[in-house]
Amino acid sequence: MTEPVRNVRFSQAIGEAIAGEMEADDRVLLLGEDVGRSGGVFGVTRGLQERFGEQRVRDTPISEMAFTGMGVGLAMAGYRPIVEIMFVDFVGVCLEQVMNAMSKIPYMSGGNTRVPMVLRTAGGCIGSAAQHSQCLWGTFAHLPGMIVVCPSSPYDYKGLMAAAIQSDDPVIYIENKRQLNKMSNTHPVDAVVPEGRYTVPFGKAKVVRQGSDLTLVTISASVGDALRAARLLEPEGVSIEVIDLRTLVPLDTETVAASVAKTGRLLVVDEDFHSFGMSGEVVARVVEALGPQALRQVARHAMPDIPLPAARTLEEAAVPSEASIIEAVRKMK
Amino acid sequence: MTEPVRNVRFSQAIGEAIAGEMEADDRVLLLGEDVGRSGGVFGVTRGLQERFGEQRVRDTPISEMAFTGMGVGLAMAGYRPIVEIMFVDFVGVCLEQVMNAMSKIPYMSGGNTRVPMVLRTAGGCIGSAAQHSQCLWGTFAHLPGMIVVCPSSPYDYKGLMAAAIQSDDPVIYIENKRQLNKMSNTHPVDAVVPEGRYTVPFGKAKVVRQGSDLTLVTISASVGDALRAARLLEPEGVSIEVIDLRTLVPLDTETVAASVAKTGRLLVVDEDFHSFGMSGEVVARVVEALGPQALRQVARHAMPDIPLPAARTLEEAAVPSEASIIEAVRKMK
Amino acid sequence: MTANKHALIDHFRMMLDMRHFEEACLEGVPTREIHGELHTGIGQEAVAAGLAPWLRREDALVSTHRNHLHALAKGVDREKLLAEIFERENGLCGGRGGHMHPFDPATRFSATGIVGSSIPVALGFAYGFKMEGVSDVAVAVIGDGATNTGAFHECLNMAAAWNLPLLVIVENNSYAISVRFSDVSATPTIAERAAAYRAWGRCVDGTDVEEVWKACGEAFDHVRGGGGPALLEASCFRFQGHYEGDHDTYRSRAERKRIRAEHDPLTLTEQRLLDAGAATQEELKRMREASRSETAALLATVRAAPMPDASGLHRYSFVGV
Amino acid sequence: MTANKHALIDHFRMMLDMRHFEEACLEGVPTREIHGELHTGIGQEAVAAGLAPWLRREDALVSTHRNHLHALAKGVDREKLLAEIFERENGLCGGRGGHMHPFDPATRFSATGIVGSSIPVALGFAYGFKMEGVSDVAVAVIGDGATNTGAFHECLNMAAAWNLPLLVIVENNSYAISVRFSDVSATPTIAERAAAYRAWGRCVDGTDVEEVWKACGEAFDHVRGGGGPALLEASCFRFQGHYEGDHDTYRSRAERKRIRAEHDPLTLTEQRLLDAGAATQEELKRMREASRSETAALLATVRAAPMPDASGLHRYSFVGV
Ligand SMILES: Cc1ncc(C[n+]2csc(CCOP(=O)(O)OP(=O)(O)O)c2C)c(N)n1
Ligand SMILES: Cc1ncc(C[n+]2csc(CCOP(=O)(O)OP(=O)(O)O)c2C)c(N)n1
Ligand SMILES: [Mg+2]
Ligand SMILES: [Mg+2]
Repeated sequence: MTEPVRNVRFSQAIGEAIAGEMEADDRVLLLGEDVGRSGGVFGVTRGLQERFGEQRVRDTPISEMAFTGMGVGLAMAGYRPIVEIMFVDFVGVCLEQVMNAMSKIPYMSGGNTRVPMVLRTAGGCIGSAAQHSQCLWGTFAHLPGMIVVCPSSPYDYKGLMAAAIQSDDPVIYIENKRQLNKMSNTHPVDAVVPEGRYTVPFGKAKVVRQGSDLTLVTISASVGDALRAARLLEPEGVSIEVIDLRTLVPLDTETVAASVAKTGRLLVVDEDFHSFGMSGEVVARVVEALGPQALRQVARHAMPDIPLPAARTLEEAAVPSEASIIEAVRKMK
Repeated sequence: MTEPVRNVRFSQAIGEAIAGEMEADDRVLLLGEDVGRSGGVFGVTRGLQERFGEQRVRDTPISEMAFTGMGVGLAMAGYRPIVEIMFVDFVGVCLEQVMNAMSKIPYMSGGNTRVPMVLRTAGGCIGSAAQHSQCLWGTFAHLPGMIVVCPSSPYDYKGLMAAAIQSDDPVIYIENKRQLNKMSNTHPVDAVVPEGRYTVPFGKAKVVRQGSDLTLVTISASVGDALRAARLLEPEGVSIEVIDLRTLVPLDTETVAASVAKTGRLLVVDEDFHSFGMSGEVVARVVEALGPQALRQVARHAMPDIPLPAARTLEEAAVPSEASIIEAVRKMK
Repeated sequence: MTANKHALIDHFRMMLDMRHFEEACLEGVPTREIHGELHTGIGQEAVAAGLAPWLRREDALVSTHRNHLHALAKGVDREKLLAEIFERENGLCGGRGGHMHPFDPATRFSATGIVGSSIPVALGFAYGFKMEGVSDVAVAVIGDGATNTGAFHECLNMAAAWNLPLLVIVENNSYAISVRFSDVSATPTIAERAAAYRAWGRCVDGTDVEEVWKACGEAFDHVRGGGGPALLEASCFRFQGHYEGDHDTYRSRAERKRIRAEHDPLTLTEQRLLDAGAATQEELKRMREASRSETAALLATVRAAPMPDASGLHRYSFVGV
Repeated sequence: MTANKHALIDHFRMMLDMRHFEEACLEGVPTREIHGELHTGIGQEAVAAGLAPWLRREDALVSTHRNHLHALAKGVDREKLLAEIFERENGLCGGRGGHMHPFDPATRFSATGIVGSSIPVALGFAYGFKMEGVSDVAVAVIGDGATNTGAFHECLNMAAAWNLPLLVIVENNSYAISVRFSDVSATPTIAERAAAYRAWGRCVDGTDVEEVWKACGEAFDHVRGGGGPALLEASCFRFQGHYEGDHDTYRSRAERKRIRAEHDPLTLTEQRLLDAGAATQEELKRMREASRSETAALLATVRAAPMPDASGLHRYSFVGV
């Protein structure tokens, strides 16, 4: 008896994880703008308020500092809050509670206070220009004390969310807006979302495609783009190994280094800003792990260091895509 | 006739730059907590309110979001505001205006609106634990659109502040608390602060010590530590070239790469958090510029990825210092 | 009962132009000429139109994600504005800003897509005006949702403490996306919060353009006269979803229907003009037609303009380095 | 006129212990046992002491950079607290938190060094209490400076909108470091801002421990009784600089002298006890001595404890990975 293959939206995969954990543990609750009555601007939390009540699925005012801190207080009080910041771009109004409370209290308290809180937010570019298109996972990964999760496959979207909710450590979970409304079967790998509860562990990168010539490391929606690009490049005689980091903190240097040890060439693709972020860190980790002499070539392909322009023509020139990844690989040959 | 050598506090060097620019340009004004009547918690702005009046040197309430945004509005209105966020750790309450307004408006406006604003703040560790010891220059450098200045020498403290105020681009200027109360002659190089007005250009790293075996790249107060460490290591037969980056954005990859091309070995020292920040970026830039094969060894020595602990014993084990830099170099031999 | 028939006709014309402008924007959505979210002010025209006559060129206005009507009220060039919204190279910001981020130094108009963030920027203009001793006013237009942000409090406190010429106009359409103001707010009105800053505050029916015009007059008198900040709450109704594409499931069909039937400021004004004998059906119809065809011509012009070329991606970044 | 002499003696004892505790902290500064900034509550004891009797173990209290007295009021273990302040391994948080960041889950006490940031965390506790249907109260203690932060507004609005058991106690010592409240605030009092949230609000003389005690009683009655949030403003005086080492040039010598002479809650309470015949000079002296020597013993114990070993630097980071 094989389970029939379900085709669900990415948004639904997340919603199922949240529902499953809320069902299993009544300390789990959800706070955020539009998460309740409307079920979220991407429909992620649809139906949850009817099912779990207004107290556990709370529509908030546009008071991110207050409700993010409320999450911290609830976590300290023994709850497992999931706080939604609609778009990651808005975190500038409440970063304080993220960077100085949520992420630091576990350590500052000498381990006597845990903060089992999930900050859910959406990154990625869907045409809404500079203030609504950022990824910023590099920003969170630079600030110590939080797990930074950026899922790519439908399977992981659900499993990593479940893991985030079960985690006793604070977690930032960054969804990609480019994916949320898509169907799971549009993703090249791990497109099946089991109905039951399961988790995906943090800190284990996944080799989503085997290859021998080049190691392409990426995260979030770019994993799909990279896989498609790799397939299209195959006829040109380039065999690309694609690695999905899944979490930036912890960062699975081991898996990446092992691959680069084999291929000798590293390309990091990142939808987040180019400089002082993920791409530099991955390069540095690999160089440290293997020694520079073990590498033949290193390149980065990321969002340029400019505010994202509104015009589609410019946006397409800026955001890493299947086509631009192909170009980036070709440049390395 | 030689100018007699003045010995002033670092704080005074900054104050002189501000006073000089305020004198020269009445569009320059200063906003922040305690900048006026008390002259700043480190005395940087002492005497300025008496000299330039309450309107141009304004003590604010603890409303960072409002007065940072006020800086943006003033800049748009043709002023050249200097906004002080007392400690960089507090930026989480107002990052929004920094990341989505100050830094993005020049580009978003298609160049029709410039934001000649300086955000002054203090980083670095003086024993006040996790919420008062961060550097975070990596955080700002990751967000596009702002010049990121972290001076090290007394000469640069003054000259880079003057350049920041004169800049038509938005600037983050991060002072180091470890230095502010010190006398200029405690710094190993460029300790003389001329009385008149002068500027130091952005994006030009400085080779503050010549050497042949190892390129040590760093910024801010760690430049002094690195120079002292390099001198102490000389007898062991290691010749260290020390580079002060001065600004993270723009980053002077050229100067660094030229040095590493010569020495073959790169050590990045950073008082900011280790991961996803300056140290990774510098490594990646050099590897990209020279090709990995041009390097024999690469290492990073930075603040570990943990909230800074309160206890002195732990703090000393965490913060890069002269002693720990010596150790880091020895490990590379 | 109309104090000034000519004024009311002018208001009406402006509202018509505003409505048609927004409808022109709607046309850019299915074609993906506007390829991100689009927020229109359809239904809320009376607020912007009642405000417009009081605005001087030197005044500053900082608006929100729902900013087109405020831009028009401030006198931003219609073609450049529409071109920006349509992501064109000849737009106000060369297509870099887009519909949420129009900047026009000539009219001192700007906006932001982050809720609450317009107020601090307006405060900066207000501080400058006060320093200069001029009688210009800095206006922040915000939605009801923005009154629950911390920035609202910080700015009103500072403006009042220092007696700055800041006018905060709240378009209270009862919703922040799907969240009802009444479900997440401590007070039934927003204007009553002015007392916490000893500031001027009042409510007005934001669907009645003459009432808005009068209330704005009072508010400007207060602020221009050096009385310190003012908080004007205009209740109104958003006809469209929060953005184009919003399923708007949080409002019932009936509610949405009722809103359009009973609270359309254009219909209400037409009726008043007819009642006062200030215009005939025929004249009104001609005004509608004229406004519509002008806007159609504008749209055609904008559509003929080129998109930014990819080679210009890095232009407008730093000037000094 | 004292309602209850025994209560007043208890208050006095608590204030004495608080004063001596803070004085013990002062001893750690020149020795660099406390090697960062230190903020003490010397002069402000009556607020914490008047609050203490109303706090139940289940209540939560979130405090600020100036938190020691609130910790004592909440019943945090004195030795563990002092050890934490002295950066010792056996401190409340193993010396990781230090004086600005004590966390004690046993008494539901915590603090933060970021101004305004205590209120949202307290709001979280309040939300939990409301969900559970218990009568516990979440208390946020803040300074006057924190009432101008955005977090203050956001939290009071939410607490009132949802009728949460949040009590905000403001220690109004007229200064945020060097900045006078009156120079940067729209209203002369803070309590009057409660009206903007339709919340309970009042002022009290925070140097009079009995008045504070009474006012706290009213506030707790209101909040525990399900009446929603309350805002209690206690005016008081900070004797020391903002932190040890602060040159305190923003207050004149005369002002500082007058404060200590006229507004010391300990002296005021002593006088009242004497006037009421509740204690003799001799008895008061004995109380002082007893408290002082107990604290000295405590300090000695704490000083004998070891500092954290450098090998433990990474301990207490992530648990799950
Ligand atoms: C700080 C912040 N939080 C959330 C959002 C997402 N968002 C955009 S508009 C909006 C609702 C705004 O409501 P209101 O202020 O009433 O304006 P309206 O849309 O009704 O005109 C929200 C939540 C944002 N842009 N910024
Ligand atoms: C957001 C933020 N801004 C600034 C500071 C620096 N700071 C620490 S305490 C303080 C003054 C606080 O004043 P108040 O709230 O009245 O408390 P008091 O010190 O008088 O007890 C300031 C400005 C900070 N810690 N956090
Ligand atoms: Mg609204
Ligand atoms: Mg105070």
